[in-house]
Amino acid sequence: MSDRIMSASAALAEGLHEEMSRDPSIFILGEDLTAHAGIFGQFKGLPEAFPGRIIDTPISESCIAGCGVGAALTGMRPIVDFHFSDFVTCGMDELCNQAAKIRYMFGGQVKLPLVVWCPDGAGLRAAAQHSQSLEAWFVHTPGLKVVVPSEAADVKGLMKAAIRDDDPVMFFQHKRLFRREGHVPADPEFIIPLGRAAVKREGKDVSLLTYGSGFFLCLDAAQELGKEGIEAEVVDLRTLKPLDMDTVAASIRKTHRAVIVHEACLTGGFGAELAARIQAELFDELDAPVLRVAAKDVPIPFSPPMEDFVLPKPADVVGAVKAVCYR
Amino acid sequence: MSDRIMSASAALAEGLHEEMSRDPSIFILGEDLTAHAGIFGQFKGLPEAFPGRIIDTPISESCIAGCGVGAALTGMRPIVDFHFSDFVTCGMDELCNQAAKIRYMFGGQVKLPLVVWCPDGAGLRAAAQHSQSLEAWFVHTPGLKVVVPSEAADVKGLMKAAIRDDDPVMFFQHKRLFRREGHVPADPEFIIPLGRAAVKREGKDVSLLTYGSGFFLCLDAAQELGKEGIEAEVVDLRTLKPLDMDTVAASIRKTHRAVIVHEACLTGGFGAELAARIQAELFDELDAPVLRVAAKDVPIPFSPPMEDFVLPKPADVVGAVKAVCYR
Amino acid sequence: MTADKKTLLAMYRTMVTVRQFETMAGEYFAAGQIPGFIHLSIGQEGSSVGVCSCLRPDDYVATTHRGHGHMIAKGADLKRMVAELFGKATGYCKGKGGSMHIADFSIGILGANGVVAGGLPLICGAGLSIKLRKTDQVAVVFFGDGASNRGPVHEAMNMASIWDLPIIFVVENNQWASTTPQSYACALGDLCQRAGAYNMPGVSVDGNDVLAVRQAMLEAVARARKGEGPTMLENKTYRVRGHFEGDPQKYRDQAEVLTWQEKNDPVARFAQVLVKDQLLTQKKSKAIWDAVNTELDAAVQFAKESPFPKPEEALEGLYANA
Amino acid sequence: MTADKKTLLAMYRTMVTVRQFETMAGEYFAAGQIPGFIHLSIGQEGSSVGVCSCLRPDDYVATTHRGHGHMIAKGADLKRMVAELFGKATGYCKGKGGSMHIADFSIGILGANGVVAGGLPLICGAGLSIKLRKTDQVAVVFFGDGASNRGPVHEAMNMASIWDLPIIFVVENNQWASTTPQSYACALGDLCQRAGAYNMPGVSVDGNDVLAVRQAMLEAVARARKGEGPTMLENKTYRVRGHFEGDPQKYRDQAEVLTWQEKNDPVARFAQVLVKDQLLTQKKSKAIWDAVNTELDAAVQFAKESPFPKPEEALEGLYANA
Ligand SMILES: Cc1ncc(C[n+]2csc(CCOP(=O)(O)OP(=O)(O)O)c2C)c(N)n1
Ligand SMILES: Cc1ncc(C[n+]2csc(CCOP(=O)(O)OP(=O)(O)O)c2C)c(N)n1
Ligand SMILES: [Mg+2]
Ligand SMILES: [Mg+2]
Repeated sequence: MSDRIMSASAALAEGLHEEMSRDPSIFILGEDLTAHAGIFGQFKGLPEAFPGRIIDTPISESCIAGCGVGAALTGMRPIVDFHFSDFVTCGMDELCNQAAKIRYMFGGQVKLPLVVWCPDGAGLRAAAQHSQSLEAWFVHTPGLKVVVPSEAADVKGLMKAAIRDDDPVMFFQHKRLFRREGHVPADPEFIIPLGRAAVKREGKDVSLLTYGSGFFLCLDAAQELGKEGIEAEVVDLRTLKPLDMDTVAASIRKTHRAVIVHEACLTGGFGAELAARIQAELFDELDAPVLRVAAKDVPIPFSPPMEDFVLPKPADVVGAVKAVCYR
Repeated sequence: MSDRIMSASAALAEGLHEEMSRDPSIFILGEDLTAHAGIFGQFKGLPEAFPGRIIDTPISESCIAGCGVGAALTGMRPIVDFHFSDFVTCGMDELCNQAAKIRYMFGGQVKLPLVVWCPDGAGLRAAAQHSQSLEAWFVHTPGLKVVVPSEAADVKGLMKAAIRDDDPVMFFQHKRLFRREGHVPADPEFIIPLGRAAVKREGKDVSLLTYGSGFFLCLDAAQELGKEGIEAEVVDLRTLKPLDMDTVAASIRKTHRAVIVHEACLTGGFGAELAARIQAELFDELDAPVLRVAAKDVPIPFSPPMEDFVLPKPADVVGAVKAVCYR
Repeated sequence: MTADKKTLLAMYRTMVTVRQFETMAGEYFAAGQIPGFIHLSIGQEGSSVGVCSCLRPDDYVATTHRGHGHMIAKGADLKRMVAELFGKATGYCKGKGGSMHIADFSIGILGANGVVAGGLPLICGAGLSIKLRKTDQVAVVFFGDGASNRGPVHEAMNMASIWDLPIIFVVENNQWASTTPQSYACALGDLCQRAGAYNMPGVSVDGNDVLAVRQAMLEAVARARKGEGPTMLENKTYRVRGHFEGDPQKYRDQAEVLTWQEKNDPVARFAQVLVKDQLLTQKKSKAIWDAVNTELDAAVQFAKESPFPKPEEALEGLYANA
Repeated sequence: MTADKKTLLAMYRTMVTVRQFETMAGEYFAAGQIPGFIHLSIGQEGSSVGVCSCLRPDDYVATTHRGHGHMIAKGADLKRMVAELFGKATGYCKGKGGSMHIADFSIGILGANGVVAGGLPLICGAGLSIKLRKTDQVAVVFFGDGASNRGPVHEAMNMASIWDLPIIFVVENNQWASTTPQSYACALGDLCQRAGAYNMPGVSVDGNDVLAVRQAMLEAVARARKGEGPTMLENKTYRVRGHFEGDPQKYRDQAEVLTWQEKNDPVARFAQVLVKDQLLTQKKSKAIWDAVNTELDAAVQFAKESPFPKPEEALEGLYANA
């Protein structure tokens, strides 16, 4: 079947539409979903197609997350919409002390098929409380899976996999990428299994390890570097937990150099975990230290010049690559 | 002035007593504080000494944390007791979206002198929801400082520094270490500035970088290793943010090998950040990869044989040291 | 009378079972054979049994850190409960949970919870699930007077009310939240007044009168099954034991405890009613206590003889799709 | 009348200022000169001005994402506000906050908040601080009908009530929470009924009648200053603009909006009262509007001429003790 070009937002809606048609136990719960098909229009067509299965809630993040947990424990496959990823702070107990631990604490008696959809990321001048990328908190929480797609096809393929997965999955999708278009396979069984990274650009000189919005920074940087004769390989991790370390290792065995790129702030971000594993598991393969490119360690400021300064840019990736290549 | 031997719990109470006597704007807020001087007896003597300044609250973690924020913004220096560090999940918004961001978001108009005291750690057979070590979440939150003392003297010296600091400080103290005794200087002005690590055991062969309960694992391991002729240097980080990278670097320049030890689970823990920085900043100094010793990536199980299996042990540290030394 | 003889005697036997289970747990904890810490519900059997006597096996219950009684009243297996308390591989959770984390999803017990009020958001999900699946199940959540002041309670009661979810919010007001008196933590006399904030019916009953609890619960369950929405039920009772076993209890006068124990014991009170109505005799009563003790001894024996989990089992069961 | 002529005219001028500030903000946002997104309080001036007219400069106010009016009514500087909306270095927060994060601690404004209901736990801290410092300040928190269903509201109102904190909880029920009608999200007609759950006085008033708001607020403030505890005040009003500028508003009938705009405009209503009582004439009114517009023009001019912050300034001001 031939690909179609569609936006990440449309790819999400299509994936959800296919899954909800297939399985009546799937429903979506969150604030302000029906009026405009989600506050970003991300659920376009779903309220009409699935009346009663796209459910508006009061502003009650703890209970929204808790409803997801309780419904998942009693035969449903809920998807909860967190409105802005920044507000996971308001349902943190339900996510990290309940959803993440219930199956394990109770000796594996139950499965908890829950998808927590979190629109995240900066660049919209939305300031400190509406711009965060918080995936690292959940990577550090055993019991949760963490998915951060970049391209439209990944959004669709990973959402379908997340929905079919029997464990709680944190699904982070960047707000600034909703309108970004890409090729999406038409095959309704097109699924990207959790835990599989993709080498999206081949290169022999350096491995750019990234996910989410960082992927596009890496593509631009790779272009730039190409002009200067540096061939960067771009690995889109797609799933942070489970992590596809094999693909990462294969790339580094080829390039012997790695730069990790993400939008979350540097200190304690996912790049730390990945860099730590790479140097531990591939020490003798490395010709240079693993460098990280990430947002600076401050809340996201409102004013454009400052927000742009805080966020990672392709030039930062280029700089890091040169630092690891010219030694 | 000569040292006294006292428990970590007594050291905490003494530090608080001194600061509260010095500064009337300091008060302690939390659940079940007055009846038994805190549920671990950690505030022994304070309810009697400072009537009205040790305040019992309803079970309302969001509001307890929020009260700390609001009081800190209006001239007080609150200390909030989180009862068990596991329940930071219930005040996560007040800690990470409010306390951490307010000063910055508002252009530096105010200071927010708040200490959040969190008794953490496992080993008490308290199971998944009463045993966590969650410091890494806050290290990844710009605007918060993070302190994790190990010995009694550190508890006192760092608590006094945290109280005098004008920024929000997350203070994690291990439940299993309350009764552990150590030397504590009598000098009422004994303070350990935030951001200063301590080399607590000199060694030339390997650097053990640790904090909190991990420190004692490292001491035991260093003993063991000593018998086999391996001299381990033990660096107690004490403060994770700000981090004393100079002391870490100095030690590694001497030993060229490092093992990081903490009780929090491995993936995404603070050890990841530290390992990532070490290999990036000291690449050419390293004769071996930086290894991490931490709890296994599962919630803390209840049954003793399983809990013991999940937590890091001195033998694990010894094993990691041998892995980095014998290459 | 809200039930036939058989039901009433079964309820009595269950109350005795809860009482003896908790007594046993206290003893083995004191003897160092139960790790961690445990919270007992002695003196609150009227609530657990009165409430659960109105439920079907397919109804849901979410309970608390003080949940042994709720579990037993909902029909949990004593052997697997004791084994879990002992941390044995044969326990409900294979030793991973312990006292604060027992569940039996096969009979609708969605689990105890170490997080106070943790069950409320979760029960809303169960209620919503019932509504979406269009069954006539009901979902019950137990929580304490202390828990009632946590934010998630507000969110859950509001959501249940706007959607008419088949939920009964059972607050067990045992006067104490750890060291904190209910009267300090909340300005209301009757916690059922909180129901008004959600336009939800709220009832307060003598929680140590198992039949009063059952009566109120029957009405709430009937409403819920008919799709008429949630109810808040306050069972006024008293926590006779310390907050946890080993609690020094400096915060209260033991005389207060004794009065409740001696003058207002829900098990004794129910026995008197049954005797008065000639449904029970001293002899029959003793037979019940003996039978319960025998059953418990067997459960303890089972737990003692059961193996501890292997250390490596700690790595099992985290993910369903590993 | 609850105030002398001077006060009343000052209130009217403030209402006009809020109205014109919001109108200006909407225009510059539409023109692409204000980054991010903004939430306007047009039609809610009766609440912001009625409430803040009862406060002293040393009283505290915590506001919301829709906080421009509250800030202005509490005495914020227009120049620095506009500059902040424009993201300029001369703004209240040096461009770090924007519309959703403005504060002026020098006049007790503890800040707008991007987290719905985020102000309530914080205001409890301010109230507790007042009580510990033994001053006669009061603390006010504004929140919306949507916010009222969040858990922290419950925790904060309960804590304020058991400690008799000098707090006024002002819920601005403007009928809508983003796309969600208040009647859907909560089963109560009057949100002030929530006060009963905390044994706290609760009053609902016509929020578009600035004098009714002021009257109710004066009583609440008097109680608070005397140490008699918190009050909940519900100002019934209406959100005339979309939730945010640019909101397609498919969820509501514009006729509903028009009725409110035309038949129930708080500024126009107050003008009529003042005219009727011969405190205001058409001429005087026009003079006020002109003066306000001139002041606003100057503020906009100031903002336009102000520089953007230097990119590196993003790294400043995170820690007080770096
Ligand atoms: C969110 C949270 N805060 C605090 C605690 C610690 N804690 C455990 S039980 C308890 C008291 C609970 O009182 P109540 O709800 O009345 O239940 P009871 O113990 O009386 O049955 C507290 C404070 C917790 N487990 N979870
Ligand atoms: C905790 C949280 N959840 C959701 C949001 C997104 N949000 C911003 S404003 C709003 C509606 C608020 O409605 P209301 O409280 O009535 O205030 P109003 O906008 O009507 O002034 C929502 C859902 C948020 N900012 N914070
Ligand atoms: Mg209680
Ligand atoms: Mg509203």
